[in-house]
Amino acid sequence: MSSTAGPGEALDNRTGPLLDVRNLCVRFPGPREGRHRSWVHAVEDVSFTIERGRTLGLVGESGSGKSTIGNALTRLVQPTSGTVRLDGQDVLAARGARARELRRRIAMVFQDPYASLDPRRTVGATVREPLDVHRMLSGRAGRKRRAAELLDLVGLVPETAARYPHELSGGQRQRVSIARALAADPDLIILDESTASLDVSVQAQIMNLLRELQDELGLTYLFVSHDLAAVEHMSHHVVVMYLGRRMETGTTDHLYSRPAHPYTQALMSAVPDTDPATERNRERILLGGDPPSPLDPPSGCVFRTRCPLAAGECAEPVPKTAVSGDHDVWCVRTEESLSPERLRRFVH
Amino acid sequence: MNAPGFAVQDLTVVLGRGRRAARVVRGVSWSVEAGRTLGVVGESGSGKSMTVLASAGLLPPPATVTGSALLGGRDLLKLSRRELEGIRGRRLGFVFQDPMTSLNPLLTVERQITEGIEEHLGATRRAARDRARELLATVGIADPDRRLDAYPHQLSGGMRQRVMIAIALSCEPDVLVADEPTTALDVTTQAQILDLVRERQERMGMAVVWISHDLAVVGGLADDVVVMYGGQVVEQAPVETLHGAPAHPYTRGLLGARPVLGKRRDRLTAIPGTPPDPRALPPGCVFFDRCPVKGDPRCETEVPDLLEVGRRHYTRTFCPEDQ
Amino acid sequence: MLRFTLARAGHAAAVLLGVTVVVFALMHLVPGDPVRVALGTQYTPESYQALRSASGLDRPLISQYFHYVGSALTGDLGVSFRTGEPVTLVLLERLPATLSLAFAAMVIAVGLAIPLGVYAATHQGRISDTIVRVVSQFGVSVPDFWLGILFILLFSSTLGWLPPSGYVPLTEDPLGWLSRVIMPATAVGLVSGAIITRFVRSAVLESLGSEHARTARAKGLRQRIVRSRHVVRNAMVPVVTVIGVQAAILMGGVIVIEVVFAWPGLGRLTFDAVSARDYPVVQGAVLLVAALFLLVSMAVDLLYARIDPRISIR
Amino acid sequence: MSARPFSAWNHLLRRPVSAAGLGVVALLVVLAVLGPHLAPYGPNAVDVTRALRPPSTEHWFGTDDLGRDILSRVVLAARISLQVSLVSVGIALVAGVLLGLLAGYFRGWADTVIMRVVDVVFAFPIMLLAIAIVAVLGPGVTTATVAIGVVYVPVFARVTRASALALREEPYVKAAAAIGAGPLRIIRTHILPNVSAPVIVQTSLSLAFAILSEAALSFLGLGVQPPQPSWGRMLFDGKGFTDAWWMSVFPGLAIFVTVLAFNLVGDGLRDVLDPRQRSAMESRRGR
Repeated sequence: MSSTAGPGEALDNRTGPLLDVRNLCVRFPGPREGRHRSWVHAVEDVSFTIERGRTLGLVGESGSGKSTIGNALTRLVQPTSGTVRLDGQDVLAARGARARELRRRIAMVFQDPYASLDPRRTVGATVREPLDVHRMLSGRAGRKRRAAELLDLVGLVPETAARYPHELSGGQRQRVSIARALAADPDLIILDESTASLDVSVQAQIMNLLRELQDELGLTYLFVSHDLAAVEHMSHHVVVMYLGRRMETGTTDHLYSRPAHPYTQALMSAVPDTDPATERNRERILLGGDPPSPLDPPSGCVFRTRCPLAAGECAEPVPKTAVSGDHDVWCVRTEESLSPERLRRFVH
Repeated sequence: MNAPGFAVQDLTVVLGRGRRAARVVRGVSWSVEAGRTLGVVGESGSGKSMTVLASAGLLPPPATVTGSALLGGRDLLKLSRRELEGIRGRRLGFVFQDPMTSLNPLLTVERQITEGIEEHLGATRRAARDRARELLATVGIADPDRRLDAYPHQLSGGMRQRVMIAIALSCEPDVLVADEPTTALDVTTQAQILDLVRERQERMGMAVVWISHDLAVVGGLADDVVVMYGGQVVEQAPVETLHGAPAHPYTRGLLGARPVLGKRRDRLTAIPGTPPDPRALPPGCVFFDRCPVKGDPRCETEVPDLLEVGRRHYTRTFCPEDQ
Repeated sequence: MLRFTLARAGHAAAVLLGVTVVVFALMHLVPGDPVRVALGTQYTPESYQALRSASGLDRPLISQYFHYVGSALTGDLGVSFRTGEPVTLVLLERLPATLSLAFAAMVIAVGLAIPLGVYAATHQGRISDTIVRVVSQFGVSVPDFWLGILFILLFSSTLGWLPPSGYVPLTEDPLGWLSRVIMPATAVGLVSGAIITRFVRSAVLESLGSEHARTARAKGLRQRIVRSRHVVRNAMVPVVTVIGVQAAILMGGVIVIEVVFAWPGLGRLTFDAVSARDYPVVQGAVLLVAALFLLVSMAVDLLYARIDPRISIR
Repeated sequence: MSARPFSAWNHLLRRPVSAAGLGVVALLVVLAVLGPHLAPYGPNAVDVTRALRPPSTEHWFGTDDLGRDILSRVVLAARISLQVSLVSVGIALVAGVLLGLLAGYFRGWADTVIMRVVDVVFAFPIMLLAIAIVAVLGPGVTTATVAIGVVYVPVFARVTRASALALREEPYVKAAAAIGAGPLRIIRTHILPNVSAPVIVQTSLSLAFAILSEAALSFLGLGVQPPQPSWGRMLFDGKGFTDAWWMSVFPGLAIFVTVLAFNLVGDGLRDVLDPRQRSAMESRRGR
């Protein structure tokens, strides 16, 4: 297996999606109650695909399971069930050299730029690590040259290679993380809240950089974030998650302009508008209370305990309903929520 | 000016001494009247929180604070420690960023609310408990009787922040200082907290100082906004003016840097570079090396004054945007 | 809380079982034949056989272990090679002396450490803080038995204020006990106290800088209340653990100090038994001290859970 | 801030107290190596006619009951003290770090077993266990070394395990795992360099405790055997001679100064290397 994916390689797979996740479930052992062991349902029956060169946004609040999905794809956590296919190859079942090759093709950028770089290694060593692990580019000189190239690609001067993380600012560190993720020529990059802990002005730099890199290198992103506006800015497709389940999926344009799930609507109405005038005058949907415990999720729709539209039928299993071609929602009350006078509340 | 407002004048804070001295706040002035909300916006290291913490004497010792902080006609910086203790909690209530670490993990919710009430209002333990129960109900905590006996770790993040607000409002202060109170919370919880503070302010009529890194959060809440950068106020204006006609290149940069829901753009207007080190500030405008305008030869060498460019609109730049 | 207590007691019991294995194994690691060694010059085939079967050493190892644990549970720890007395009786006879010394030392240690540590932390950077830091650094480094010897040189030999050694039971002559316990207890207590002082100081410093302490100040509480209710109280959570650990180190110090002051406790007993190769006594003493220590650390954990509401939840 | 993050030496030498500690340690090493050439008298040069002489220009530290020069004996005892503590801490270091890594990084049953054993060993007062081990194996330098080493293994195991556990959850370790780095590579490049700071600190502090333990064992007659000079045994010998204070004061002072020096170095290292303080510093800078 060649280490750099040439344009002619794997052409037969180019027709299908790059990443195909089906029925992914991740459960963690929870506290033991006597003999009965409870389980944290972190991710329940989640499926999605990402087309080559596109970005899928995974949006949700804390406890929604969005980060767990990223960790499952890089095999930092072991999924309980489900399949993950990259270019048609089963990622979770792969062993040995094949597994390593698949790992090379899925890279990840973490949230905290202060903690995700080893404080004792130079920037150069950090960026070269994927090359070392995957034994790419024989020879020290070659790897060093590649590291310099990568640093240049993310907008850092080559001299940065000799510096230590603590000498860099948060934005610079996050650029180093991105350079590391790019090092082994991955197909898919998981961006796990990668801009969340940066200052606003630096966030914009990083988001611009990520979009430029995508255009230049044809990268595919899984953009995991709690920030609805950032997800809208970055993504072609969006999955809205709550308590480990999908609530709504669709193309970004369609989903953001016609949110069908009451949770999505509440989420969007909670984002403060930058324009003070509209912000003051619009009505918002305020959710009461807190999300239920993932140890003991409600039956049927997990959102029903906080949903303004909840009815008796919501306790039954929720079928997927198509809003339009590429836009699905998991809600039986969606007709209700699509009614025009409800929509007016947050479309401005 | 209304009497029970809060104002800082020419406040300067220096942390540490000698060569490592960091001038984190440099000559900051602003004021807020009763019933009004002042938003203080800036990125990390801009000195936005330091200004208020320093005026209330809440910074650890190796800090030198000069200028004045006026509350009810008294300069807080001139008060003795004992006098200041009588003001904090009584006339000046605080809510901090992380409700998990800001509450004492070893004490019940009840004790953490009642101790301030007993201290300032001389209430008995029982009266204070009744008041605490009432307060929990007003900050939207269901089943207040049960929650009084809870410990912080038994509550969710949103509920903890409600408890913090209950503590801050327990003695009906003239001023509520909220230091990034929603940054650690989810967006739906943030909406709940914003709503709660708005509602409480309408009922109680206190002045609110809301410190945040997020212009959008402040936009919906504040009457006036102060934008801070590198320890200085770079722009100050009524909220509509600031969003509608920002004059300082930094403010414009901040507004352009955030993606806005429903308004997709291909590129965000990023501000290049990073904020300045408060131990090594540039001689001229603090924003100079990141500024896309640099439209005046004085930018690099002189610190611009805070000038009035419109009605109640001030900015610290040599090249304000044409209105 | 009850569940926590039970879980903690279960853990202690499991560890104690492990302790019996170690203690039992120690005895059987003795190079050569312990009985033969113990008999020394009094060796005859008859006396050898008698002592061997009396100690149960002629049975298989596993059965010996179960027998050992079974007997220990009923309070039977064998007989002393040297005197033929039941080990349990010998130990019980020495226990009060050791306990009273250890207790006095602990009182001195904690009684000094908490006020000094809190004072130093709340006066950080001042001259008084520096003095406390220097003195506690010295205290951590001084060998306690040397300190004991210096005390004897100064207060007994030179000044003649205190008796250099000996023991009177507390119950018989409290003043006599006090005059004799004060030097050994101070020698051990100062060292432990120094360690605890340093820990208290850093715990209080951390607590002073914590965000919840800032909240307490922001509430306008008086400095005294902020310190007592929010700073020191929270700092005590980790301090309690350290005091528990110190109890063990202090027990070690007590053993040696008992030799210095001819204090007839478990330490002195162990020392004599080791010199005389009286293994059952050594074994018994080690087991007893370990059991005592487990009891102390269990008490500490329960205390910990009482102070910190987050613990009992787990 | 310096260019390299861990130029611990420079930081340490810039602190007067730590530098003094390092100076004393260096002096001790010199004494240990060159002791026989520096000591004015032989360690066992018995001369009963000169017994129990107080300190003088001839015998700076005085003489003992056999007329031996105390200064010479104190100097010559440095070697054995350092030797016992270095070797025993070395044993504890290697075994403890290995066990700690095994327990902390791989978790699972290895962790359970190792930590249960550690709990059991921690149930004994350290000194008591050392005494018991020596009692069983017979007194002497080797057994004392082994005994002290064994009782300190759990200390290192705990420190290493705690760090390894924390490091496992560090995003940069997860990042390495996400790249596809195997456990051995992660341990070599990320875990070991980062556990080294607390382990180095623990080593220095343990050396101090080992000196104390050796002195206590020798005091009880279980460590270094006469006639070889050792600080602990000299204290025991001097105990009965209440008029000859110098017999007790100088050997004790030697122990005290040595222990103090290692403690000062250890504290200095903790301040310079301690990851908790460093990360606290960084998080302050971060937000």
